[in-house]
Amino acid sequence: MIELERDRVAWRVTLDGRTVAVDAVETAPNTLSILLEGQSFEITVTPSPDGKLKLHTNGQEFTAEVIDPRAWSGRRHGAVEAEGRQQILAPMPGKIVRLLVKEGDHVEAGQGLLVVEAMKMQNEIRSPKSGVIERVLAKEGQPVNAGEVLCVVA
Amino acid sequence: MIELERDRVAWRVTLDGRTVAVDAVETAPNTLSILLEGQSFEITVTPSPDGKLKLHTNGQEFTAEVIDPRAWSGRRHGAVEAEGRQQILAPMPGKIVRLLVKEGDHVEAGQGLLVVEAMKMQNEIRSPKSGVIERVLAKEGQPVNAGEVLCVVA
Amino acid sequence: MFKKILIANRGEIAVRILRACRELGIRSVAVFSDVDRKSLHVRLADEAYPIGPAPSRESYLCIDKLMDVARRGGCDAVHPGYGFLAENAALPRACTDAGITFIGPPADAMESLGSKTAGRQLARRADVPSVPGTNDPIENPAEAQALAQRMSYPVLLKAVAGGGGKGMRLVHSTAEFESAFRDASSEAMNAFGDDRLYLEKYLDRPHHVEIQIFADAHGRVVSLGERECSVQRRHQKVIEEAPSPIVTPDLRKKMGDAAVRLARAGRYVNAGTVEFLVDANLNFYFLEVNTRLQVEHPVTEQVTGLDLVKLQIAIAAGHRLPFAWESITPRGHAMEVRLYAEDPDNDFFPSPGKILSRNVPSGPGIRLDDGVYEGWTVPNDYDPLLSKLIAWGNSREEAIARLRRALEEYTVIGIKTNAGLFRRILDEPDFLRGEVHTRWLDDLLRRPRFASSLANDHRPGSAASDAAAIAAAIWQANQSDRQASQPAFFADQPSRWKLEGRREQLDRRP
Amino acid sequence: MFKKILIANRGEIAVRILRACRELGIRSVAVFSDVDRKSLHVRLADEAYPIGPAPSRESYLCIDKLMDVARRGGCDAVHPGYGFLAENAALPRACTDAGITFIGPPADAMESLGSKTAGRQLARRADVPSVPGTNDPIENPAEAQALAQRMSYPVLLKAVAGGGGKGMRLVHSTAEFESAFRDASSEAMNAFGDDRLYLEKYLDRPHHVEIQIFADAHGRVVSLGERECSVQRRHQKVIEEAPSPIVTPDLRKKMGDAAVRLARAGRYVNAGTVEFLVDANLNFYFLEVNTRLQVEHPVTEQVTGLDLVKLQIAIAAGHRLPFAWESITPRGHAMEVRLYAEDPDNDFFPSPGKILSRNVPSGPGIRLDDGVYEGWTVPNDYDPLLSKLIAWGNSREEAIARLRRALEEYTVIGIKTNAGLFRRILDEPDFLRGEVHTRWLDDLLRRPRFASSLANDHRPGSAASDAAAIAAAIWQANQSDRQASQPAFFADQPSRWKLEGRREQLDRRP
Repeated sequence: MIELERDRVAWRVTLDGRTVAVDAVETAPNTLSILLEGQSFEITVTPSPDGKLKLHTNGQEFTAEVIDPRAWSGRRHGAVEAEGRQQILAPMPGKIVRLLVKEGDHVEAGQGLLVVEAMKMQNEIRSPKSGVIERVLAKEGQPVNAGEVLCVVA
Repeated sequence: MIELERDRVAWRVTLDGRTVAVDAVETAPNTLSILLEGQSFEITVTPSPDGKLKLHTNGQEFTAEVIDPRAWSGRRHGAVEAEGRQQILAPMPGKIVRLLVKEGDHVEAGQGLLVVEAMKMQNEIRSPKSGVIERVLAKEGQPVNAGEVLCVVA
Repeated sequence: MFKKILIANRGEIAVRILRACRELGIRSVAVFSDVDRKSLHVRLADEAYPIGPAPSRESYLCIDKLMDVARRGGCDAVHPGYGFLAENAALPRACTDAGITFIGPPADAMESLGSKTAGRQLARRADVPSVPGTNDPIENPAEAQALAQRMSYPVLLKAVAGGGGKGMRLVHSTAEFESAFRDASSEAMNAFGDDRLYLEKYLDRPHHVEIQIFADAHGRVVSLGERECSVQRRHQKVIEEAPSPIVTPDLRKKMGDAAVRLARAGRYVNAGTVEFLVDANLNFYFLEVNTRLQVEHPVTEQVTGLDLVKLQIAIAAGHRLPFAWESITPRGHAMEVRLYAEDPDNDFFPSPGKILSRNVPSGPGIRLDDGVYEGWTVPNDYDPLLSKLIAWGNSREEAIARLRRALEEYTVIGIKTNAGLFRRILDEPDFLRGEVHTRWLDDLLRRPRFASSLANDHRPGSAASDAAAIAAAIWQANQSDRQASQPAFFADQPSRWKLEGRREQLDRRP
Repeated sequence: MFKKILIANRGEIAVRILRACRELGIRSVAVFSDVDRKSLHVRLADEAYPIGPAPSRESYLCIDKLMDVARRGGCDAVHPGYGFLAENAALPRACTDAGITFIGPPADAMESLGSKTAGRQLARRADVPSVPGTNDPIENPAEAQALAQRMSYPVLLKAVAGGGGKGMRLVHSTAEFESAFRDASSEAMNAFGDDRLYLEKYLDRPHHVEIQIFADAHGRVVSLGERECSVQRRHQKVIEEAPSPIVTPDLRKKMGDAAVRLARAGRYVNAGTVEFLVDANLNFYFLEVNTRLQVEHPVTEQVTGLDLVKLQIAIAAGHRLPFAWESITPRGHAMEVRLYAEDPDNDFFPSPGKILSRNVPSGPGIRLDDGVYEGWTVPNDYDPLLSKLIAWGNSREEAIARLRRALEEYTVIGIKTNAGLFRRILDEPDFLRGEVHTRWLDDLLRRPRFASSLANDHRPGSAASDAAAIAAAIWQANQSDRQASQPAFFADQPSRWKLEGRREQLDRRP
């Protein structure tokens, strides 16, 4: 699991829960220079028709698939906030592995609400707005179907 | 004097009145491959702040200034035609060296009307529309000022 | 010396030849088909003329069109490169008719040495050993069995009408001979309607070693040493080197002498290559003569210091080979890889397309014979050779280290290439020991990738794999930002967000 | 051997060193200032760490920061490259303190050979001739006149406090001496408030010739032959070659022996260069020692086949120089030009900026030691050396022909370079004859461009000039179309229009 966070100039990256120092710059189209805790990698990215990415570095080739959790919550947070009462829906079939909030909690936009596991990957579902948790319908360990309401932020 | 004419894919070029076979393609930004009667030139073009162009080919450097006569007639012909009665004005101070039409002639859009010499360069002034030459005010050998009416196409 | 040379070719070899012309002060005339107007050889030549549509039989193979350009352009010589018309005797004949010099052997020598059967006959006369066997069909199986005994097993029984391995049997001993003969003939009959067989000595894991010869028009013939070209994919050379790791000074002299004898026997003039198979006991067997410049000529250039294209031009102009060249001693070691636009995930099928961006290696010991450039679209119509990458080193080890280093620096965006194949080969212990044979690479490619030795940092979970995963996530995030074109996500104000990548899905490819 | 080497430099030399590391299987650690994050050396290194802001005194010259990176990264050696800290004895001392090997001479040898005055003293002891003269001020003009007589005219009178030619007089004969002395002293007094003069032998049009030496830690010192570096712009080398066109085998041996004696006297270890001036009579005079790898080391590499950076690393690791190296014979001829981001129209003032696109030369005999790439922005903060282009040939003529050919292929869009200067130099008859001296290029640049010999196709009205004019007109037309974004002017339908260019205004530039 890789989590990215961008501040003014750099990326902060969490790799399997461990924060790592990453300095990434684009040196040519589809070419990134990555300094990962000092180690320098020149990585070229080639998108495949199937949506996967081919990655070359120093003569090695890797294939990766990136699943963007922003697509799950239906919007990109950090931009304008959603308005009004928001139902949080399960973006795909999976299992609730962790609840991060309880009813009555105050949450900020972008704050994690719960973690869904799907296709062996854990994905955090975050709040589309700041507000109060009106209701939590999901339970830890519970399987969910796509579109099922997990909680409500008001 | 260089005149260019573009048909569907290629340029037709007149060099001091002689038509030359030119095959020009862009191989990179600001880089042209020119086949001039078979001779191959790879030419890089660097615009200067003063509007002149620096040209490099095979280690030789040239400087050129291109004056676009389309700017003179106030519009680009070959696109939509101008409508209504058109006064043809002298685009800059110079001398009328040749009249190509006389009153009553029918002209096509883009057809040459007269030739003005300025800064030792001869520039053909062309008709912005098809129509009839209503009046010719310019005379061969006559100096003209910028903005002076040379002829009228109706 | 010539004033203007027509280069009847395209791609990297046309570029190679026009560079030699320019260095000699000779004007170069390129030709191009409709899809090659923007090719590198057209950009770099002194003159260039169109010769028709993309299919080579309507352009690069049209002798009439070429001779027309040569005449119109006032060329006094024609260089054919390799491929296309390089070994077609009609081109030197057309040149002779037009009073233009052909840079290559005379038409007669091309025919007498260039054809496989004529070459073998000449080899026999010149006392150059060929792979032993009966080139004529076997009339009498018992006689053939006796011959097999004399040649010593293993031997190959091959269908006269054959191909693709049908009607072919490897025979290890005299006891197997009769039944193998029966099986092979009936298989040949079924496959081709012709049950005739012939016999050939089976060479177990032979090396492909070739001798570069040069002959001037005044009777002087020299050998410039050998090239090892055993790394082949389906009989197509992919890595070549000089000198060969298996050739001893004694063998070098013997093979060089044999090649020179053969060239003399064929009244050969200009550059040629005599190809041999060499077995584990260092016996060598004549295979064929290539009556032209080889793709792999740069490795000989790097170790001898000679410019073979300039030599070809000088000889065609009637110059004598200087005496000193016989005493040329190779220095160090050179190795070439052929970079192709090929898809390694799809059985190396040609993969043309637009080169969006690339980094080419440079620095000490690195030579790139380039035929392409960034922004160019590799056309669908020809051999997809992009460039040849050649490394020179003081030793074979240094040449390999430099080649590996250069391959790490080489990146291309937009098309697929076979560069990864070379990185894999250069890690193989067999290759590093020089213990390869003409079927070695085909065998290697049948083995699963993970069985081969890997440096630690190739494994999933390594830093390289982490970096690749991170790059994928960042690339995707940047991409999404660009597509969304939401300025809020650009760097103007801190924007916190997360993107999760499935690192489990990150697997390493060959 | 070392496991990890810190490269305390940037640009092409950092790339050169990390390539050697990679070929040796040693990890390379780069450092970078804030403006160098995207530099080629950072992209290609195994590891890279930031060391502060752009000004080099806050980054590349900070020994503390470098040693900190070396320690943090677990480096066991430091390579300084050239420039920056390469000849600062504080760096080897800091390395010793940190228990890290410095790849270069010991601090003491650096000081005793590296300083001009200490080097001259050592040279005197080692019986190596320096430019004759009085390094101490002249007390007695009559005595000085007698000395001038002994040194033989012409001599130079120079102000002790001087600089910029003030208080300097060239004296051709004893008759001129007295008045010259008077004039020079009064000029010196006016200019510097100090009328003291000293005397130096005037070398008329001397060649700059330098000897590459290598010394191991076991007492072995060898010469790898000379480099000719007389083509200088304001004392800055711009073209270097090996061997020197004026050095005879006898002179080579004498100069090599002198350089080795000097290195021994200074207890020198690792790579060093002993610089000499050579006069028309092939007398040579010691100038100074450069206690580091030179910018121009590739020309020695190309003719000897040795990798000097790998040799430096091996010697630093305590390896012995193999005996065989003393008998190394150079092969062919190599020539290097230093490609700078400079504006030739503005007195070669540095001209940094973004490299929008470029074509780099390749092919036989061409080596590019590259420090930049397309898309990169050359920063304002450092020496604007982009790349070194090196050509090798069997003869000096071939090396020049290849260099000229490579320079024709080299194009850069976005920044100005000094490439045209080399094209001009390579056309100069003096240069082609090897008859250049240290002031030759400065003289040449004072001469008007049109006075020099030109090939016919350089002249206005030539095909090249026509093609350039046509390109200008077409470029402008395309540009106008793009700016207007009027689809009617694109190729979809034939659009007739004309564009006139003032060909009279087309003039050729240097």
